[in-house]
Amino acid sequence: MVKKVEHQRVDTGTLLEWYRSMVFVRRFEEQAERSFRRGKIGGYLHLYSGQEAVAVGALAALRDDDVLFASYRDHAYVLLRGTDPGVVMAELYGKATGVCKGKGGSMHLFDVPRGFYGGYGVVGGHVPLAVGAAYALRYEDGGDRLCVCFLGDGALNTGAFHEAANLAGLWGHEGLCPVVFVIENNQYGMGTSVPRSSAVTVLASRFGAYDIPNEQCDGMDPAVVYEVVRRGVDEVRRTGRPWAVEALTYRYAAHGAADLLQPYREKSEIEEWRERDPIIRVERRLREAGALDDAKVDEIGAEVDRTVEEAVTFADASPEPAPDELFTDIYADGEVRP
Amino acid sequence: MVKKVEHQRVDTGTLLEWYRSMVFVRRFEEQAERSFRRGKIGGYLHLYSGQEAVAVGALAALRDDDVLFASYRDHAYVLLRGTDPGVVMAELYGKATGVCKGKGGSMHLFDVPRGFYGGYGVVGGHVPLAVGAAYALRYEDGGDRLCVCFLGDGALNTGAFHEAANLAGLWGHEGLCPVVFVIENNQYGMGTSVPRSSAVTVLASRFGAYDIPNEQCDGMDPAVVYEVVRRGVDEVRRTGRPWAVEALTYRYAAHGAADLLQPYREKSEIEEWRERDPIIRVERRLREAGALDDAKVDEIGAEVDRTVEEAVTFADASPEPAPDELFTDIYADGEVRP
Amino acid sequence: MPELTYRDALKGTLIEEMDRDPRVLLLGEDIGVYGGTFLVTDGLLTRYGRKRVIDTPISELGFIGCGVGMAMLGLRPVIEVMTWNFSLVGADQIIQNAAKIRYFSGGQVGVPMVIRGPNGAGVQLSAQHSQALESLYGHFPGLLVAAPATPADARGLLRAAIRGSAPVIFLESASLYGVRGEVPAGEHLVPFGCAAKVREGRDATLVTHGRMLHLTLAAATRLAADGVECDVIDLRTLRPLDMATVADSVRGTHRAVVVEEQGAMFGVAAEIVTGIYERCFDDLDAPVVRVSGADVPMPYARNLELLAQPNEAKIVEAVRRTVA
Amino acid sequence: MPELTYRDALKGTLIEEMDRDPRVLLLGEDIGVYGGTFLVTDGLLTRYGRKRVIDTPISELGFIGCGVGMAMLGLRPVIEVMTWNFSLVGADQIIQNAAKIRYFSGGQVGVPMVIRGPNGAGVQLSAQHSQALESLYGHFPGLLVAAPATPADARGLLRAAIRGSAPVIFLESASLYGVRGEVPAGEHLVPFGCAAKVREGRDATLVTHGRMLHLTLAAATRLAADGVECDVIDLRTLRPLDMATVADSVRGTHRAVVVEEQGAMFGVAAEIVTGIYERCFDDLDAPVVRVSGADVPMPYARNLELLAQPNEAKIVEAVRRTVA
Ligand SMILES: Cc1ncc(C[n+]2csc(CCOP(=O)(O)OP(=O)(O)O)c2C)c(N)n1
Ligand SMILES: Cc1ncc(C[n+]2csc(CCOP(=O)(O)OP(=O)(O)O)c2C)c(N)n1
Ligand SMILES: [Mg+2]
Ligand SMILES: [Mg+2]
Repeated sequence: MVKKVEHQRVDTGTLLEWYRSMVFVRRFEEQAERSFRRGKIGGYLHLYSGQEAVAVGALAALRDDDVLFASYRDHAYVLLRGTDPGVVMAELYGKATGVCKGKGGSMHLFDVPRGFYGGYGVVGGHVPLAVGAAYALRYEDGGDRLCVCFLGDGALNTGAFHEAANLAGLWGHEGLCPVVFVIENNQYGMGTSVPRSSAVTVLASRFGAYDIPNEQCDGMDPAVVYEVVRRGVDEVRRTGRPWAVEALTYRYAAHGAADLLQPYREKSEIEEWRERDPIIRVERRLREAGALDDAKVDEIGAEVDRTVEEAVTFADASPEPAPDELFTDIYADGEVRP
Repeated sequence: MVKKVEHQRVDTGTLLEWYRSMVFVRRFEEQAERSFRRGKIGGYLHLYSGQEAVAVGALAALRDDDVLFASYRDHAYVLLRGTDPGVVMAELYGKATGVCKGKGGSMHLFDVPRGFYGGYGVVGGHVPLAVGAAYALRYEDGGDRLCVCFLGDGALNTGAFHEAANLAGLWGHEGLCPVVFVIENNQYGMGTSVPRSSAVTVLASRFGAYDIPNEQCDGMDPAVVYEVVRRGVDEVRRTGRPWAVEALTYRYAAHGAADLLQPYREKSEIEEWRERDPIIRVERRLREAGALDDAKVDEIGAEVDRTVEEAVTFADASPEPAPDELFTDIYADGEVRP
Repeated sequence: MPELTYRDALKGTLIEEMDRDPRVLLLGEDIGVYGGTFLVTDGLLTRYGRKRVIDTPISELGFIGCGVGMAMLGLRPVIEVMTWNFSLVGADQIIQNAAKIRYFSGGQVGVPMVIRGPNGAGVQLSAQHSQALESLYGHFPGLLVAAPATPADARGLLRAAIRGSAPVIFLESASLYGVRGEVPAGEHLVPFGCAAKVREGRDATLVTHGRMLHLTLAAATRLAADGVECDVIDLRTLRPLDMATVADSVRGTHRAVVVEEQGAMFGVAAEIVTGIYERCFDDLDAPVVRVSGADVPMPYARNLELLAQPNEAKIVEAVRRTVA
Repeated sequence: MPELTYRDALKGTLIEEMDRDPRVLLLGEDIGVYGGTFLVTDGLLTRYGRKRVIDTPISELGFIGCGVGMAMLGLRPVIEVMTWNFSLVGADQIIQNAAKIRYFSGGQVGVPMVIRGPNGAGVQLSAQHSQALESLYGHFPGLLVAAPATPADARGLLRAAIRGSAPVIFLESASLYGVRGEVPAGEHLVPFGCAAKVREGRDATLVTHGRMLHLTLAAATRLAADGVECDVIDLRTLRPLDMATVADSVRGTHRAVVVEEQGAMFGVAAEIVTGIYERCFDDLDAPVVRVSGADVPMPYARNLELLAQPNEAKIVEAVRRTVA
């Protein structure tokens, strides 16, 4: 579970935990890709590598009773909310022990007890859900929980986003829509760059059309993301009004693990962004602060690898879903007489 | 057919013709309502009364080879493009002589030879059509025709609008989308006022999110609408980029002729807007200019009434569609072997 | 039993369920200040306030999706679509989210939600406003589909829908809102998946639902006058679909006619006809006949519109053919 | 005849039609720079330029609607939906505008447009990405629906679709793009509404379309080994639906099995089964059997996904039951 910040100061200890979290997410994704290549994971697999600072910084600013919605690129959020890596990997493996019993897979992770209400596969389709969920959180008076909606740059071009954002703006006027929109602008929707898909390229600015306060921030530094999101979160919690942040970040891997060609971008562009890699940046900062040295780096790496290996072992050893699972969870038990 | 302006000056003669056009549209709608009450017209009937200045001013700024798309509140556009009032009334009457053979009715008027590509019943649903049509007009090089899309305030809250506006902005960057958006902000979408349906109330401002230049104007004065739209039209024709205007106007009648109650607004509000009635305003101006007196007013009224009566007579006398028309126009002739 | 209109049966049930359970709330276009296009929610804004009776912008995809999110967080939204035609812009939220979230979340969260409004043709509303969509939504597992034909069933099925735990497609009809009928008082509840035999006969089985029930009953009466007695079965819900009741009847009559408002191609009757043959192949003395709407976009002209729709005469004619 | 993959048959036909008619243009997500998710349009951006090969934002409702507007103005857009699952956000433009404009404009303007992309399940794409939607779109008059199963038909039907004057729902399959087959060269064109008898037999008629054809043919071969000879009919288009060819066959075999990828409830097979009984009631010696996908949202786990889908064994078993 990602380290929360005490008395709103990002001290070295916290930063070190975030470093560990980012390394963990990175290694988990690298392992997922290896498992995909070995045929252990099927379907679509969307890796988060490069974007770790966004999830780590944003989730650090949340409370455990806040709720989250995201797209199919959703591994990091559940891992950082504290879901056991084994049951996450087991879901990717399509096993009965998976967090969704193997029925959802990589794109549809859920951990409702931890407030993660799912990864969704239709671009933009989860945004209305998040807005409705936010309304529900203020439906009973006195509540101060909020809802965070992670969405990609491409999702802003969908009607679902537009209609939901307008509803959020309207309900926000009555203090009934505590939703935080976190746009992860990783520069591309599959092979289409932001300038080729959005008529305006400062995506945060689009929220002006819905009377939703918004800002842009560096999405490659968890401390920056945290500071910005924390301010936003405090405001949203207090006012019950929506707020949006566009985090400028980058996807290192192909859109999906199955995509081999990437004719839409230059290797050099990837290299440039890698120089701003959040893990390397935080590592450097921690070394300067004397909180990290080669030995510690290796130690953390080894620890994290062990966790990931254990997750794989668990997933591998887990059974497939029982055949009759095919027909369960379509309706609540007893809802429909067979 | 609405009078075009020579050498871009709205002289008294032109204004007089516009006055005549507005009176004509008003009387046509009043007759349509009477026919509806008598059961001659069925289904939904959406009257334009109060908004005449928008259609008259905007259409006066267009060329005969420009194309138009609109919602179901569409009588004025075809009448002002010069469609025979008889075939328009016949369509409302569901007769074989109707402009759409009686198959479309009030909400779906079309006069393709005059560039009117239809009235549409799904709110916002025609906006993508207009954007695609605009692209088609620039598809072959050298074209300088443009497309006008009339839409209501309520339509701006639909995903169809958002997705189409973003596409217009993008294609406009390449000079490939000569579309003019005319938002007829008549203050309500059925019973819902703009502040209760849109998070921002200056609707023109929404177009900023799509990099589309936009302005607001008084929609109760045809000369004002004309001046603003003419500037916009010149720009769009020259650049191939979209442009939007929000015309502030008002709907006098109920949303549809079938709606009896209007609990959402005060009679006094309707009265206030009626004081800005475009017909009365233009009449006053023409009287001041000595171009109009009681006699002339009566003469025009009588002329217009005669035209409307002839339309009714024609519609009444026209036959119903032949039964086999039920199965024609689903596909082009010969497209599908029975 | 009190006599109520279909409209008042719906409204009364909404009030009872909202009084009973504070988690029940309403969303839709013009359901509050305006009172609902068909006045089903008239007065409820004053009674329950803006938080529970939400007037929405014209954003079906948005507010249906918001309803899904509200339901996931424990509320019980009842959403009005002004007509089901407009649900097509919101279909993705119904089909991709509402119907499937319970499944792909491995049962972690459900979507207890009702989407209600008039389905099918009105009078001269032309092609975009005159569609019956039961087979479209009926196809997707995870959804439930109800189509009450009477005030009593409107009340009983709406209550079951609101108290249930699944997303429900609740298909009303503009032409039924004014229809009066006896309605059991109290906690009258009609479980999903139970068709009703509303008329007894031995010569043929007529199967239908929703608005078509009334035409079918009129036809049955007319036929009875000539000595042709029909079982008339009102399916009431299309998912679950109670084919057992239909099959029982057909085993007795050996003949069946299925009446639907939809066009025949991939319409609702095709599934029912197929289901009958799957259960009663050896019992049938004549082919099962479909009486369907014409396979055309609905025209505006009244004479064409009438030609396009099923009516008493067409049903009578079909039954005569099967019993001949 | 040259051997081509289904993908190259589609791509080659697009090239030929774009070379032939400058009004033909392509729209879709990642069809240009990226070359298309399934590489059907690979290289066409370089060949025809940005004006004719348009990479769109993620806006199905918007760009399908734009395609309708382009078609109304005389262009012939061929739109790629990355998969048909995503067409659900654009369904309103297809059902309310594309299908009906010719009708409610009284024939003043048509919508010559093709919407193409993979339909049905892939491998472990789970519930939101694994739907077969033929019955959903097949229901609406004004649309045409094609589902080519072979490279030859992909070529012939796509050409007919592009040259036609109606909006066409063109259903491909991710699992077919790599399939090779002989493809007639030149202006090979397959008219809509003509099913193909792809195998001759006397014992039973197997009716199917699209991806399922290959499983059905495999089953037929297996059955032949035990002396059960089947007519196999590939419908090729679902609207128009060539029931005459199906009925001819059933009159000879007296038995029929209909294979579909969709779940059975209100799926495509129900219409075909009903159509068979409407034409062949007295010819049938056994009930017509449906082999359908499971009536569930598609699960992710491979073992469950396989259980949910039709396969050779299920088809063989169904045929054995009917001929028993
Ligand atoms: C409505 C819809 N259209 C198309 C797709 C196919 N698709 C999957 S992901 C994706 C790109 C999304 O880009 P973005 O929102 O920026 O998220 P990212 O993948 O960059 O995290 C597309 C087009 C989809 N899932 N849903
Ligand atoms: C998608 C959709 N939802 C709901 C409706 C029902 N409806 C018809 S007109 C209308 C109001 C439209 O308001 P506006 O866009 O301002 O146009 P106006 O009627 O004021 O000219 C509504 C909600 C519809 N036709 N389409
Ligand atoms: Mg992106
Ligand atoms: Mg309005």
